[in-house]
Formats: sequence, C-alpha cells, structure tokens
Amino acid sequence: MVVSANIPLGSNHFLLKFTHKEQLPEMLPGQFVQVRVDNAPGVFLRRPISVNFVDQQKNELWLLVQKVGEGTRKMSEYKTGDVVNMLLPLGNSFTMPQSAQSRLLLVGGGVGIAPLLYMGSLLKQQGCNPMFLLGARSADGLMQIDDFKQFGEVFITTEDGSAGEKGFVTQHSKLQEHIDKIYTCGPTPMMQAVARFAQNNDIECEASLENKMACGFGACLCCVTQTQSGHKCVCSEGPVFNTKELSWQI
Amino acid sequence: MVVSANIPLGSNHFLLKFTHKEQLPEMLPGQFVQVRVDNAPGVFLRRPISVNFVDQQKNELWLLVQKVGEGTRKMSEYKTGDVVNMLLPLGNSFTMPQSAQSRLLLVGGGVGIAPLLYMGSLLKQQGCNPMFLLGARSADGLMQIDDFKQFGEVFITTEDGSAGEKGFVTQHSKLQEHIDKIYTCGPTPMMQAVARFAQNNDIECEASLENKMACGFGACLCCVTQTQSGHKCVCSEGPVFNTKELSWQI
Amino acid sequence: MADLKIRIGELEFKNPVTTASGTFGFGEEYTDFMDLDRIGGIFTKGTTIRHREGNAYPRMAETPSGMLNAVGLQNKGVDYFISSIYPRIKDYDTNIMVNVSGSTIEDYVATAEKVNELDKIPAIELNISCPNVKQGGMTFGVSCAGAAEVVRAVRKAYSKTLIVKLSPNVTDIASIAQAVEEEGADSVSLINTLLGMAIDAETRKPYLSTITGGLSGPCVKPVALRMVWQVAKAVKIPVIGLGGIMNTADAIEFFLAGATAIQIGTANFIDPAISVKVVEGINEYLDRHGCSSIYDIIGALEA
Amino acid sequence: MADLKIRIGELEFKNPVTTASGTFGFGEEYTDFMDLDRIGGIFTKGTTIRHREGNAYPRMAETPSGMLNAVGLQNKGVDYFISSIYPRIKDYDTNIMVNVSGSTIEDYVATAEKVNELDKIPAIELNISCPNVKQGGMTFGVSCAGAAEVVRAVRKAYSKTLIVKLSPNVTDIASIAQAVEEEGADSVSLINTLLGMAIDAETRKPYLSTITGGLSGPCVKPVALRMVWQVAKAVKIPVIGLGGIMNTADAIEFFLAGATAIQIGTANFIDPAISVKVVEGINEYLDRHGCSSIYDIIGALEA
Ligand SMILES: Cc1cc2nc3c(=O)[nH]c(=O)nc-3n(C[C@H](O)[C@H](O)[C@H](O)COP(=O)(O)OP(=O)(O)OC[C@H]3O[C@@H](n4cnc5c(N)ncnc54)[C@H](O)[C@@H]3O)c2cc1C
Ligand SMILES: Cc1cc2nc3c(=O)[nH]c(=O)nc-3n(C[C@H](O)[C@H](O)[C@H](O)COP(=O)(O)OP(=O)(O)OC[C@H]3O[C@@H](n4cnc5c(N)ncnc54)[C@H](O)[C@@H]3O)c2cc1C
Ligand SMILES: Cc1cc2nc3c(=O)[nH]c(=O)nc-3n(C[C@H](O)[C@H](O)[C@H](O)COP(=O)(O)O)c2cc1C
Ligand SMILES: Cc1cc2nc3c(=O)[nH]c(=O)nc-3n(C[C@H](O)[C@H](O)[C@H](O)COP(=O)(O)O)c2cc1C
Ligand code: FES
Ligand code: FES
Repeated sequence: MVVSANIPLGSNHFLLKFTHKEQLPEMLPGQFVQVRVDNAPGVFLRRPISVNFVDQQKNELWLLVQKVGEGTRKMSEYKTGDVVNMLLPLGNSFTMPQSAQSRLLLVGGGVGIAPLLYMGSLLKQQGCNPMFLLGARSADGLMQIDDFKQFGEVFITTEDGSAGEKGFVTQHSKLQEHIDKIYTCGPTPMMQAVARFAQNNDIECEASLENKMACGFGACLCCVTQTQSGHKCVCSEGPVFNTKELSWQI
Repeated sequence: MVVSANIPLGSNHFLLKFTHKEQLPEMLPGQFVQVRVDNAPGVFLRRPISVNFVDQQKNELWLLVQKVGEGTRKMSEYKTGDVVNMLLPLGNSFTMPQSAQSRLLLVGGGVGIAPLLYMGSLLKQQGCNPMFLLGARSADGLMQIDDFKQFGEVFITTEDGSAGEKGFVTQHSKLQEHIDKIYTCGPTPMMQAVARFAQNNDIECEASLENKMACGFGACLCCVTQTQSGHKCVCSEGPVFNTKELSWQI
Repeated sequence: MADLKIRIGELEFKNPVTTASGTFGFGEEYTDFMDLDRIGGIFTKGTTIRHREGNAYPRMAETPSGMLNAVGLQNKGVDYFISSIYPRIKDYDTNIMVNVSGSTIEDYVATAEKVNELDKIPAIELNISCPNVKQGGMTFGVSCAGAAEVVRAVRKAYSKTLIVKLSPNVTDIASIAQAVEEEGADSVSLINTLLGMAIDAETRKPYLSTITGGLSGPCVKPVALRMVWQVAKAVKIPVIGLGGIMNTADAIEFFLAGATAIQIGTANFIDPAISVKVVEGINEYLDRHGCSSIYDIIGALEA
Repeated sequence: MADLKIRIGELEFKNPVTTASGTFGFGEEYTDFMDLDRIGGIFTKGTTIRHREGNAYPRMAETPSGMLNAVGLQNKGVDYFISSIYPRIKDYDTNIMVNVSGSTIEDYVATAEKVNELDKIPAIELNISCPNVKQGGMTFGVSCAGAAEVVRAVRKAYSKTLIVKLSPNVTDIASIAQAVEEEGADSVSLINTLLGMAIDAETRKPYLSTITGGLSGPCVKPVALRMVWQVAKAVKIPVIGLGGIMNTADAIEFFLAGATAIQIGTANFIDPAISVKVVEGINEYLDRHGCSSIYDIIGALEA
C-alpha cells in the first residue's frame, strides 16, 4: 500500500490515506488492517488499525490513528509515496440493520470513532439515516465531524464541555429518544456503559473491541475476550460482537 | 552533531560532514567516534567510525563510510540537518614522525583510507611531505583522491587494474624506494602484508585496527588484540599500534 | 536445486521447514497467505485430552525483539480435533503433527492414543515444556526423571514418530534430551518459550493475567541456538531447532548448529508467508554454497 | 524529592542505582561522561586471584536487542587491583564493590580475604555465575550445593557485606538464592548473562572464539524480571536486580518486582551517562507517583 496523504488532525491524531496499484479488496465495516511498522524502536509486532473509510472511486483506504506509542508515532511520520506493508482486510464486521427504517445510533469515543465513519457511509448508501454520537475528552479530540455529517446527523459530547454537550456519551440527551440499534467503538469503559444502557433499554448493540493482538488472524489466541460461549478471538471472531454475547460485568 | 552534508561516493561509500553549535574538541589523527544509529533494525550498539578529516575553519567533522550492514545503510540516509548522537573523540592516535624530513608513506585500503586523510593533512601542516598509497578493488572504490592530493603525492593500486598499478598495495613500485615510516589502515590481511614488508625492510610502521567494539572507551574489554604485552583494548589503547607490538603471525 | 528432503524417525519431510505449535493454528488460518503444501510440516496448536479455556486476557505483551504469551493451551480437546478439525486438514500435502499437551501422564497417554489412530497424522510432538499451565506441562520437562517418565508412558501408547519438545528453562538441557532419547523418542524439538515477565511501570501491574509467560521471538535466538548446538552434540536422534527464526539466515544458523529441521513460530505473526520464503531462501543458499543436499550443512559449524 | 537511600546488609547506598560488573571497568572509564559520585555504587570488573588474559578475540557479537560477550574475566589479578587501581578510585563518594570471581573455592576465598583488608571497599559481589570461563565460575552457580559451598567458605573469610551474583542458566533460581541466603549472604544480585551463541551463516563460523558466550541487554529483561520476582518472594535478604535495564521505566519494573537496588550493565555502552539519568528518572517517577521513599515501590507490583 502506498501512502497518498498524511493529514494531522489536532495534536494527537492523524489521517492516513493509502492507494494501491491493484484494486483494493472489498472491505466490510468494522474490519481492520495489520500494519507492519518498520524501523520503529521497540516495535516488533504489527499494529491493528480499523478501516476508517474506503473511497471506492479513488481506490483509497483511510486509517484514523491516535499517537499513543512508538508504532503510531512512526506512522505519524509517513510521507506521501511511502510503501507500507499491511495485512487486510481482517476480522468480521458490523451487521446491517433489519430494515432501513431502523433508528440507528453510532456511538464513538476518542479514536474509536474510526470504524463508524465507514459503517455510517455504508448505512447511508443502503438508505438508512444513521445518527452519530461522538465523544471526546475535549474539542481538540473531535475529528472528521464534517465527514460524519455527510452520512447523518452528528451529536457531540466532550468531558470538559468545550464542544457539544458536557459529559460522557451515555449522558447525551439524544439517548432519551427511541433507538433500535447501537453500534459502538471506543474505550472499553465507554463501550460497557453504552452496552449497559442498551441492555437496560432493550436496544440491539454491537461493539467493536480493541484487544491486544499478536497475529490478527486467529492463529495465536492472544486476543481473546470472554463470551457466553467461552473465549473468542477478537481478531477473527470479532472485533465486532453483539454486546449480549460478551461476558462483561455490566 | 548536526549533519551538514551527505555526499555519495561511488556506489558503496558516502562522506558525512557534521557541524556542532559549540566548538569541536581537538581531535587527533587516528581517533574515532562512536555513532548511535537510531531506528535501524537490528542495530543495538554504537558504530565506530574514524575521523576522516576535521575542517577547523568550518568547525566540521568528516566521516567516510562504507555501506556494509544496517547501521551504515541507515547512516547513508542521513540528511542535512539531522541530529546524530556520537561520542568523540575516542582512542589514541598516530604518532608524528621524528623529523619533518622523514619519508612517510600512508598506505590505505578500501575505506581504511579514512583516517589517513586527516593524518596527511596534519603531516603537511607540520611541514612533512607525506606520500599516499591507496588501494581498492577497482576504480569505483577509490575515493577522495583529490583531497589526498592537496597534502601529498598519491599512488594508486587496484586489484583489477582499472586505475593505477594493478595488484595489491604491497606490490606497488613505490615501495622500492626508501621509506622511513609507514602509517596504514585497511583490511587486516592488507595491514599484515604491509607490516611484514615494513618488518623485512626495517621501516617503522603504525597500523590502525578495526576490531569489533561494544563500548569504544575501554570499559567492556571486547575489542582486544593480542600484543607482546598481552591483550590490549583497540578502542582505548589503540586503535593505532606500532606493528612490532602486535602479535600478528607475519 | 538442492535436495531438501529430510527424515525424522520413520518420517520423511519434503523440506526441513515446519511451523511451530501455537503459532500456526491448525494451518487453516494461513491458507489466505500461503500454500501449506509447500512447507515440510505443521505442528498444530497444543491439544489436550479435554477442552481448555486457557488463561484470562491479557495474554500477550510485546518485549524487546520478542513477545510474551500466556495463552495457556486453550483448545477444544482431542475429540473435537478428531471430529471437527482433522477432517478439514488431513488432506494437505504436508506432514501434520499434533502437539500433545497435558497435566498428567494419563492425559498425555490418552491423548497420544487417540491421535495414534489418525491415518494422516504421522507424528506427535509431546509438549513437556509449556510454561503457561499451572500443573504438569513444564514440571515434567525440567527434570530428567520427569521427562523420562512421561516419554516412557507415551512411547508405549504411541507407535509412530514421537518428537519430544524440550523446555529451555533448565540447567542442563542436553541431559534431558539424552533421558528422552533413551526412552525411545525419535526426535527432540527445542526450544519452547523462556519463562519471562513484563510489568507496566505506570500502572504497577503485570501485563499478563498470569504475571509470567513464555518469551519467544528473535530475542531468544542466541539461547535457542546454543541449546540446539549442545543437544545436537549430546544425542544421536535428529534435533528440530526453533526459537526466534525470522528469516533464511536464522534458519541456516540452526542447521549449522546441528538441527535437522526447523520450526518457525512467532515470525508467522509478522509475515504469515515467511515459512514458504524460508524454504525458497534455503534452496538459494544451498545453491550459492554449492551444496547438493540440506544434509551438507546440518551440524556443519566450523568451530 | 523522594528519599532514595537504601540499605543492603550493613551498607547504605545514597541511591539504588549501581553499575554492573564488567560493563563499567573500574569507574574511571566513565569519568569523561558522568559524575561517579551521583550514583549509588559501582561493581568493578570481575577480579580473580591471578592475572587472566581472558578469551581470544573475537569476544563480542551483536544480537537482536542485545549482545553476547566472551571476555572471560580478563583482569590483572587482585594484587594489581590493590596496588594500582584501588588507590586511584578509593576516594570516589560512592560504594565501590569488587566483583570477586574464581575457578576454585580456594581462589574465591583468597581473593575475598585480600579485598576484606581494603578500607574503602565495603562489599564484594561473589560471581558464581560467569558463563565465560572453562572451570569454576558458572559450575558453582548452577546447583544449590555448589553455591552453598562457595558462599560458606567465603563468608568465613569475608566480614563485610557479601552479595552473591546468581546465574540465570538454571532450572530453579529461587532455591539457589535460598541456599545462598542460608549460608549468610547479605544479598543476591541477578541476573548474570544467559548462555547464548551466534553463528555467521555465510562463513559458517561462530562469531565468538569460545563459540558460546553471555547474553545481555534488553532481550534478557523479561527473563531477568521474572527471576527477580521469583527470588524476591523466596528470600528475606535484599535482591539487586539487573538484566537489560536501559532506562528509568525498566528500573522501576525491577523495583516493583522486588529489587531493592538495580545494576545497569550493557546500557552503559550505548549511553555512558545513563546511570545518572536513571537516578534522576527514579526521583521524578517517585514524585509523580506521590512516593516519599524508594521503599514505597519495592515489591509493590499489583498482582
Ligand atoms: C481491532 C483493532 C482496531 C484498532 N483500530 C485503531 C484505529 O483505528 N486507530 C487507532 O489509533 N488505534 C486503533 N487501535 C489501537 C492500536 O492498535 C494501538 O493504539 C496501537 O497498536 C499502539 O501501538 P504503539 O506502538 O503506538 O503503542 P504501544 O507502544 O504498543 O503502546 C502504547 C500504550 O498503549 C497501550 N496499548 C497498545 N495497544 C493497545 C490496545 N490494543 N488496547 C489497549 N491498550 C493498548 C499499551 O499498553 C501502552 O500503554 C486498534 C486496535 C485493535 C485491536
Ligand atoms: C576504530 C574503528 C574505526 C572504523 N572506521 C571506519 C570508517 O572510517 N569508515 C567505515 O566505513 N567503517 C569504519 N569502521 C568499521 C565500521 O565500524 C563497521 O563497518 C560498522 O560498524 C558496520 O556496521 P553495520 O551496522 O553497517 O554492519 P553490521 O550489520 O554490523 O555488519 C555487517 C558485516 O560487517 C561485519 N563487521 C561489522 N563491523 C566490523 C568490524 N569492526 N570489523 C570487521 N567486520 C565487521 C559484520 O560481521 C557483518 O558481516 C571502523 C571500525 C573501527 C573499530
Ligand atoms: C502465542 C504462542 C502460543 C504457543 N503455544 C504453544 C503450544 O500450544 N504448544 C507448544 O509446544 N508450544 C507453544 N508455543 C511455543 C512455540 O511453539 C515455540 O516453541 C516458541 O514460540 C519459540 O519459537 P519462536 O521464537 O520461533 O516463536 C507457543 C508460542 C506462542 C508465541
Ligand atoms: C562485556 C561484559 C562483561 C561482563 N563481565 C562480567 C564480570 O566480569 N563479572 C560479572 O559478574 N558479570 C559480568 N558481566 C555481566 C553483567 O554484569 C550483567 O550481569 C549482565 O550483562 C546483565 O545485565 P545487562 O543486561 O544490564 O548488561 C559482563 C557483561 C558484559 C556485557
Ligand atoms: S491476535 Fe492472534 S488470534 Fe487474535
Ligand atoms: S570496545 Fe569496549 S573496551 Fe574496547
């Protein structure tokens, strides 16, 4: 894959766009890629990153990345034209709603909004009207809002109140309205709160997990999460799970 | 140290020039630096490189480097402005001749010519007329010839005859003439042949060794060479040795 | 094109490159990336008599040039293997060897007996060295008596090629290899993971739910090479070498140290097609060095 | 500014950061780069009763995230140390501890006796774990009986703080630590190097003249941490932890695992001023975590 753009977003995030000489394989919403980060000190394993968006026309893959350690820091230095080795697409995907009339809420926190953009774009394509509820610590952590707006209404919370409603996503007023299904990705405590809300209100809920991975394709069994039917691999049997299936203490 | 130039020389070598905001410490001919090569896969220890030249006016240090592995390959990618961590200056030095009238021959092979340029410049400064005998596998491996010519007469051998006399440095016709002292640096077999020639002809000979090093400043005892008085550290008690002192089987 | 065929016990391998247990699933996980038929063999995920859930998450930590794992032999048990996995994988044109793990001698024996019945499984690898399970596993592998005892029992129950996988967490691996050889093992494979630990300085917590785990990857290669070299000198049966092999050069080093075959483990996670590339690389190396057979370099260290 | 003082046996250290034997010469090699008085202590190069030439060159090979060495205890002998080195270093304001090595019990005892006479050497580190010498060295360190025997003998001859350096090349390091504790050691330090090997695939030769050598650097850190944690749980005497410490976070990990002090080894080669930086880093960490003393984090792993 060849880097076609690297766009800084705020102080801690960046958007990488990649093209490929051949046509990109079909990618499903919720799937991820495994990036080999070369020449980064201490980085031995690949780094899993969600598919943020696929631009069919431009044959382009987008990754939205947060700088947290050496691997993502190195990725933040990628330049247009750099060639990056990645495995893709990996994992299962969010499931499409029963009907286009369903009231769908996509709840993202921090960089966990990444897979929701692609999911939102496909929902819109299929005639749904997805709503997005995006949370961040502060306004600086909000990204791609204009992109999301292309595909549906966007609601925002920030912990410090610097944008949208103040508080956590689970405190947003929009949650008072009727919702049929929630798709969520973000920090585990946030997803658990969302799952609890969904459970209490009898809402379908799918969450995309971000467990630590070694292989990314079901070979090592390192990335498991406990489910109603035992340990499941987040990389190959996930990353998307119906939250009812997960053994979360919620 | 800040890279001020990186000049490719032939296909396998390059010349790095560094400046520093403060005045460079005095460096002696034969001394070396220990370069920390960051972000190169598999490179853990520093890499020792000889002082090739010091440009006092420009406050500039030159390193002449051959690409042999990951460390030197990474160095070949340094760009003007890059900041490089190095320890310097390390090691002892070539000793100046008894008299400015001495007939001095500096014999270098391959990238082993590196320290001879600086030594030659200082000899010239002190009123000597050094001669340089530089060997390479082929013309492509000859470097800095014009720089050497500034400080003395230059004689050349190449193994394939593509420049200068064909053969090894020790076969060069110049060696038939009277010589008082030889300074040599290059592949060990070459230096041993030079040392043998010097011994047979009762010529003083100093060789600069390139043993593998871990620390570079006498702490680890990894870099030893066997001498008449036991193991000596090439990094701190060398890299320059009078060849009589070395326990070479010659 | 040199001859890459090697033999372990009665069993012929088309080439000496195999994949290590626990890093290659049951092979199927890799079919998107490579052609399984091109490698010499596959060692399956550790299989036990009963279903095991393995250890709690987190089970993995990255370390300098390596990783720690604490999977803890998660697997669905040998019966599930026989009924559900074996039928899907048995017709690959490569040697499929089941890695037999356990906590008691009875379990090892029972599992080996069941696998003995499978036509297309020509060998087992007896894992007496897993550091990630509370009972059994490594405890057998760290003493000569323990290793001999379990091999003796399994040897009686298992008639095909028996490979015993040794633990590196011991004072004298060569004598354990000898003990195992005496009990009739056809081969020894080494090394399993080194017992290690990782801590998050900021949270003050261990990275693994089990606190300690098994270290693998290039960081362990110097230790693995040394042990292969020590064991190859000490036993007559062929040695299968592994530990940190990332590329062809690493593989060659193990052959020179005395390994008859190699396994590739953690490297599969970084390049899932690496094993096929190493087969090609070995071929190229042998040609370049004028060798007509892989046996020309086995134990050929010039020391 | 937290209190960094720690105590090992009778001996107080101004801070818990010391430098590892064989990687720091006799301290003098580092005075161009740092102020020796700012670290807690220095463990000298291994010192033997007689002059030793050490092993032949080459003695070093780089490995993934580490290095192998086969120096083989090159040193000029204890008498030379006393007459020529001691006078030059004795007045540094830091604890200087002689690393006492040997091949026989008599040699260990004789060396320890001589060092016992030196006013400004408050402790020795008994190296029963060097993998780079043919006789003695590691052979004592790999069995409880051997370790106990040499410590018993030296304990009688040496009246000050006795630290025993343990080998990681063993099945059960905790029981060796216990054996040594019973014989009156005031502390154990671990780990010495892991026995490893490196081969040049192209030339087919080992990189070291001795074929095998001692592995150190970040690659061994997971093993070292695990052993420190095991030993700290098994003994009451303070544990000095080392193996792959490259920065403050690494050092903190060893304290959390149970080390009372740490040694920095191979890292000195890459940054000769690293030990002072780690002292500063520990201070900063303790402040940031609201700790008033280094003892607040020793053994404080939340497991
Ligand atoms: C399926 C999946 C999809 C992901 N998608 C994205 C994405 O779209 N954008 C994005 O920015 N990140 C994503 N992540 C997280 C991303 O993989 C990690 O942030 C990255 O691997 C960190 O690498 P590093 O070398 O920068 O940091 P490291 O040095 O590896 O780690 C820095 C810190 O982050 C912690 N950390 C690292 N990985 C994880 C993890 N998986 N879970 C929890 N803590 C972790 C470490 O413990 C450490 O404290 C995803 C993860 C998964 C499993
Ligand atoms: C005092 C001293 C001065 C030196 N001056 C120069 C100089 O001015 N210019 C220059 O180009 N090089 C010089 N060298 C050699 C240089 O240090 C090595 O070429 C470099 O360290 C190789 O690093 P690498 O990562 O590129 O290769 P690596 O991957 O480390 O090695 C590649 C190959 O080169 C071999 N190799 C590496 N280092 C040495 C060595 N020291 N001796 C023999 N074989 C070795 C390795 O075994 C391997 O086969 C000097 C060495 C010393 C000790
Ligand atoms: C995630 C993981 C799981 C493993 N599971 C097993 C196992 O089930 N049985 C076994 O014998 N070895 C197991 N191992 C050990 C490997 O087979 C191998 O011995 C070890 O990883 C060293 O080789 P490497 O450095 O090439 O990975 C496992 C290793 C890893 C990394
Ligand atoms: C070049 C070198 C020489 C060493 N010499 C000695 C020695 O003389 N005595 C000793 O007890 N340990 C010696 N060691 C081992 C170190 O003191 C230390 O135990 C080991 O290197 C692990 O720590 P590290 O990873 O921080 O280097 C030596 C290590 C190296 C790298
Ligand atoms: S990361 Fe290997 S199985 Fe999921
Ligand atoms: S390289 Fe360490 S003493 Fe010379």
